[in-house]
Amino acid sequence: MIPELMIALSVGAALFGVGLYGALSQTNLVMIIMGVELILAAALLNLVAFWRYLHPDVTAAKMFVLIVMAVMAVEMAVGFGIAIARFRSRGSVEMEEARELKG
Amino acid sequence: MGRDLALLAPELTLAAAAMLMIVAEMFRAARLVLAIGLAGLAAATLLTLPMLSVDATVFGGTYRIDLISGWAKLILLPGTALSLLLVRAEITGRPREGSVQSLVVLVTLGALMLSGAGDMMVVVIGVVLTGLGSFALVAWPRDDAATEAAMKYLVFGAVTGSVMIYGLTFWFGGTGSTLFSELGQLQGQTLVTIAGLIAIIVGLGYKGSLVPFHFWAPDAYQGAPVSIAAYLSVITKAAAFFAFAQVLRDLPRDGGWPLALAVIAAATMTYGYLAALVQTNLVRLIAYSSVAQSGYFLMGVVALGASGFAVPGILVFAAAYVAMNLGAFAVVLLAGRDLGDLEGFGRTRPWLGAAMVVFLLSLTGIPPLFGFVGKFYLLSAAVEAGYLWLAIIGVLNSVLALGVYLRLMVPMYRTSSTEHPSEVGAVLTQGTVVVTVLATLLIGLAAGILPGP
Amino acid sequence: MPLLTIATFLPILAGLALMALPDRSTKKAHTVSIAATGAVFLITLGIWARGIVAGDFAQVEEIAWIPAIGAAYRLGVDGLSLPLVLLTSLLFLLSALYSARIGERAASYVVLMLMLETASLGTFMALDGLLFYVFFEVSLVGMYFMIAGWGYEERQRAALMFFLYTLVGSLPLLLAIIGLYLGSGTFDMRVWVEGTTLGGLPAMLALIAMLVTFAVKIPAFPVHTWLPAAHVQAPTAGSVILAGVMLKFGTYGLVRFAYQMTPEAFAQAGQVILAFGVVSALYGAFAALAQSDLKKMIAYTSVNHMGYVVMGVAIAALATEPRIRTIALDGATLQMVSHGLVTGALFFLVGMLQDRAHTRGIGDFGGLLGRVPWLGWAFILSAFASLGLPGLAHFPAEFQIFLATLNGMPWGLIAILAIVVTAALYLRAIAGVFLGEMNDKWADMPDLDRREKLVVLPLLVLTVLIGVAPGRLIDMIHTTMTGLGN
Amino acid sequence: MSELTQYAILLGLTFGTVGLVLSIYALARAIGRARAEPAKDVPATAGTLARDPVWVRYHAKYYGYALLFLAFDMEMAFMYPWAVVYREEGLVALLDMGVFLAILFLGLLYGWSQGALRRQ
Amino acid sequence: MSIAMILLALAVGCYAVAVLESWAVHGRLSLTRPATSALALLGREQIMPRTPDRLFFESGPVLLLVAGLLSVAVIPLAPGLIITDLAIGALFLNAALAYVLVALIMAGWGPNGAYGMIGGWRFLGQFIAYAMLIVMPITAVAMRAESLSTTQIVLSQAALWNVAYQPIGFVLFVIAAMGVAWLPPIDLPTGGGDLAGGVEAEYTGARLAVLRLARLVIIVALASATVTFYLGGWLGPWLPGWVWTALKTLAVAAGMLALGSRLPRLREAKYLELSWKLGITLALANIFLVGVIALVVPI
Repeated sequence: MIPELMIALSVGAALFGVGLYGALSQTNLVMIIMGVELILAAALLNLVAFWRYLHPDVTAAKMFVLIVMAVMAVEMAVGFGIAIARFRSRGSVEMEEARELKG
Repeated sequence: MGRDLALLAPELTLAAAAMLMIVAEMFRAARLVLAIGLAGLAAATLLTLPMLSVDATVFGGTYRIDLISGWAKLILLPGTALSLLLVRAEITGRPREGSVQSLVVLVTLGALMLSGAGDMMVVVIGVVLTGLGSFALVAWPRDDAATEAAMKYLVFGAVTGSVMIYGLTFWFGGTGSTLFSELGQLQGQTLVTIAGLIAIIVGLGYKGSLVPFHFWAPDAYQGAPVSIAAYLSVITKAAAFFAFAQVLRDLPRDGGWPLALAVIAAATMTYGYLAALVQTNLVRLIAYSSVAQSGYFLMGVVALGASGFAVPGILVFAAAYVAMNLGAFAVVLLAGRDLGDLEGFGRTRPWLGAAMVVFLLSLTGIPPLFGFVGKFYLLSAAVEAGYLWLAIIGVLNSVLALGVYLRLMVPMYRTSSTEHPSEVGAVLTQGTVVVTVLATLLIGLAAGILPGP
Repeated sequence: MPLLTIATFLPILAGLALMALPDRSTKKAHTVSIAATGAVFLITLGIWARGIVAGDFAQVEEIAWIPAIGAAYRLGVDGLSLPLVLLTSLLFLLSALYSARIGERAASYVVLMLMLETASLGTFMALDGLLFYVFFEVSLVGMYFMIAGWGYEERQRAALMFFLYTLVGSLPLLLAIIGLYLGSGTFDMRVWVEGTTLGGLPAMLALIAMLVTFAVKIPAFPVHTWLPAAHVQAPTAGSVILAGVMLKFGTYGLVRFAYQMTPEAFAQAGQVILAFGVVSALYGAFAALAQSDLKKMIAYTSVNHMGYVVMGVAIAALATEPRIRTIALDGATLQMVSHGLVTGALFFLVGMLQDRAHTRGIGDFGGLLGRVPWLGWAFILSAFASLGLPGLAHFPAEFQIFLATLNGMPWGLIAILAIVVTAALYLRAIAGVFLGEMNDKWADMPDLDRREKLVVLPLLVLTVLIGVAPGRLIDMIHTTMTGLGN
Repeated sequence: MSELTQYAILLGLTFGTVGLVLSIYALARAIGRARAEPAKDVPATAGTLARDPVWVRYHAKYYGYALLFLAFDMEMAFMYPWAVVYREEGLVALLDMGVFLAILFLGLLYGWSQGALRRQ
Repeated sequence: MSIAMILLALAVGCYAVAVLESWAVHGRLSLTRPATSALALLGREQIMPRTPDRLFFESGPVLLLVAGLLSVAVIPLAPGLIITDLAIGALFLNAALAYVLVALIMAGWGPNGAYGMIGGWRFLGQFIAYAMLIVMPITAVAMRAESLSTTQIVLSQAALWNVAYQPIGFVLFVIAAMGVAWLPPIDLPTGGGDLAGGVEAEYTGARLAVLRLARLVIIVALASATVTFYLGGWLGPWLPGWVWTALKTLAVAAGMLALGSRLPRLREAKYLELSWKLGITLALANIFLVGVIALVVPI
């Protein structure tokens, strides 16, 4: 196995771990979205690493990267849109306070 | 290029319709928005009909025009049209009605992408397109419940979606291609296979509300307007299973994934019905019941590649599910969101009550209703794939299902003083009920028109 | 002329027509009901007249339905199903006549009734596995709503119990059907009854699934507990249909599916099945003895009579000699018909009694024979038939079953004890209700009117006829059973 | 110059900048130190001290724009590669991007019509 | 070698811009003024506001300076006279400039003072207004050059400068550049009179000096970027390339400064509205026009 690839993948895995932990442990919507962005960053790193070290001729990887970036952006946009709506109706974007719906 | 565009005619039509709807919404012409949407859906459906027997790919194999995507269109487009009517009935004249309508159509576009996906990127786009649109739809009323529902829905969606993307990168690493048709190359790379598979299960499982990724579903359905809940519960969910079919049918069956999915399927059905048994909110109850229905869908997924019934099973059950669940939600729209609202409903509104009974029996899987045909296909698929135990669990869960649905049926025929006044937009809702009830009753009998193994 | 199809779908079409009518008055509803069931009865007589053939199904009607999976609309009759078809159409006609005084939501009642008739006829005549299952389940839904809507005091609970039990029971059949289908690639029951579709473990699993389903439906001990509740709470016509027709789904299925489609597995499990039959027969009899409610008592005797049928089929599977098999199967089939007629009559009579007295307790009556002789003598005749008196309907059937048992599995004869118990309980009931000191409360109880006589008499006549001269019927049954015996 | 060297130079530039700043600070410190006097460190708030930290909510009245901005900014990720190969691809590229931009622009118009471009 | 020359040129440029700015503000041309005020700033005492966010407070100015220097790094002074000739130079410039926003928000947030914070947030609004107008015109430029390398972009203008080829883009870019460097009339974060200095309000002494220096670097970077993208970079007759670049850069800087001092300050909402409703539309039209021209004319 190519050592550089392993390093990149390890960094990616670390980013993923941090992101997932953040997304699962944070209670603030904005912080959760930040965790999600970290996970996506890990995905980006993986993609680029695989492309660079294993499949340098595959252009699809670059397109995938662009698409993932777009996903990051729109997810953030909609996330903040909803955060604002929530803020206006409730004054807080804490998940802990979201307990109205249950059964 | 020209051929690709011709094959994509339904999708392009729908996209154009969605754009026009947005334009019309700019002029606050809600009726026009609805008209354009319905016309676009109808046109797209008609354009699909001659393409049912096509088996091709476009754009370098990234998008498939095949049996699954063809039938997906036939199922999802009319389902969306009915949803539009329900939306219209529920929120006529409220602010941004047209925006909701346009979003519904856009989400359906995403659902179509999911059902035709031949490439990881298309799946990602499909998941995001359906997801983001859905969040906005749920948040539309902007009150406490809706924003809470949207927030939960979003958090789950964002986390699962990104985990899915991360996992998919490993499949890319393993095959050197983003195409699903190349997944056969994963033969032997167990670790890579599993990584991507977990990702797919997480991402699409969330969309299809499989246990344990279902937590958002009851909350989102409850917080959203009923018509939106109805829409989300059928269209995005069906699309998730079409996507499952597209992705996993090329994956070698040796990774042990059928077994893992089978376990999830069993857990999903059982948990869904058990949770539904204790609900008192009608929307939540149906939400949990639709979680359980996801488990049945998954039986088809489990059998992919091992049984000729798998793909037709998913398609047929999806068609049935769209009809009966939409119908049930339409009745809820007329009856009320609480279980108590059904008290005596069958006596004061006999026809609607009878329709509800039909939907519920169909959801249970009583022949000759449509739901039975779907379940039959799925059970056959599971048995043929060697998952007899799963089929048995599926059958046993029909019993739980009956318990759940009888909780709705029995009070409907109790005498009570609850008033059931007809509401605004009742005509459209009733129209939807009529269409769905006819589909539930008749298509089951005319199952010959459906795809077979 | 596709008589089978016409007979099957005429009732439901009549029902739909009734729903479409602008004026759905009680009178019109019952007119439609009687006319439709009457027409169906005549048509089934026509089917009878056309006759059946040995060793195969006759009058087969087939249209493609779901060609993709080899399911088709297939109907046909043979010596097993034709008697049951005739019984069905007759009982429905009589029920329609009897029900003509029901005023509460009559149109809905009639529609349900007609739907049930379609489902019942379809179940007996279907030659396609999927179609069979469809009719089988539809009957369930129809009966649920009939009990829940027009039953007595605890109808909701009874209906629910009935529904849950039989639905749970019927689901294994679905798996068995799937197994048979996957084994043969078609839903054609004519292929399945060759008995070679499945073998080994799959066959045994399928058999167990089918036995669960049919045991619930028959009902055999220990899954019979829905039956007393459902029978007691159902409206009279419902009880008649339930006992007379729908219990036969179980025994019919036992022969058609379990016995014919998985013969080897059935033979292997024969002893167990026989044991269940014997226990059911005995249990039914003793449980009936313990009842003070007339309707419940008759319901339990159904368990007893159906136990004999199970015994007959089990003996047929166990017996080595073709002759004994044929006798056992003939007896079992005849028992189904006889039970339909006799129990039908008994339920009608109890219903009539209840209409007059609004009670069903044996202890509440006394000495009624003098007051209502028609009712009394009709009941006594039916009761004697039910306990198996020679010269009445049950005798030839039970005689053949016991004869076969004697030759095949003599230990099964302990079931004869049940006959004694049955005799005792009927005599007790007759003594309690019709003999002895008259209760003044019923001093002005009217006797049967013309409509009621019209309902009961045909059954009594047939009871006697089958008891005295069962030849024609047995010949018909025999035509097919000889083939099955080999 | 290889790519890696180029980025190494940029990194060096960054560190150099930081070093420059630090040396400026050192110089300033060499010249003289601040005398500790009370109330000198009050932030510029017309003399009155805020009770809480000022890091509280600031009403971002432009969030409607911000959401649109995200969409448009993302679009640029697609446009740069496209721009580079534009002349090679010719008319098809123009049409492709035309459709893309038309949809994007539609989004802008929609946001406009819904009041996203209004002072909130 | 070239790095040192460019940094030297940058230093000179910064000083020149500082002179120009003081001329634009005070109306008197004085060559020594920037030097004296720099010395004065260094000599003045540094006050740390109470309860600051220390990390943000300290790193804001540094980051701003880094952002400015990194953007300069991809600007060619003459053929070969460039710090790093990246293949994606224009994109890198964009990326570097994005940190201006981050730096200013940090600087505004850090001191825990109301004016600074409002200044920082205002700049976020301003950023949303100008950001698209930086990148979209650059896209059009890249379309013509078929490259994102700044050297290639200059070379592509040999036949005709982009200012003539895509004048709309030029105007938009200059306006946006003024936004990036918060030059009047869009100097919202510092806001002259109404915010008591905005993000600069709490900075004193050497820190303020760094902050001001960084801004000068950014002005130079943007002016030279304008020159590179639209005014043919080093291209010009008779004189050596680097002289042309320097002259053009100073001219553009002077123009931007002069323009600003003549106009009333723009409210953030107005700026946003203008740039989204008018600016984006024009930028898209610009891209489309350039696309059509590029298809028709092979230059």
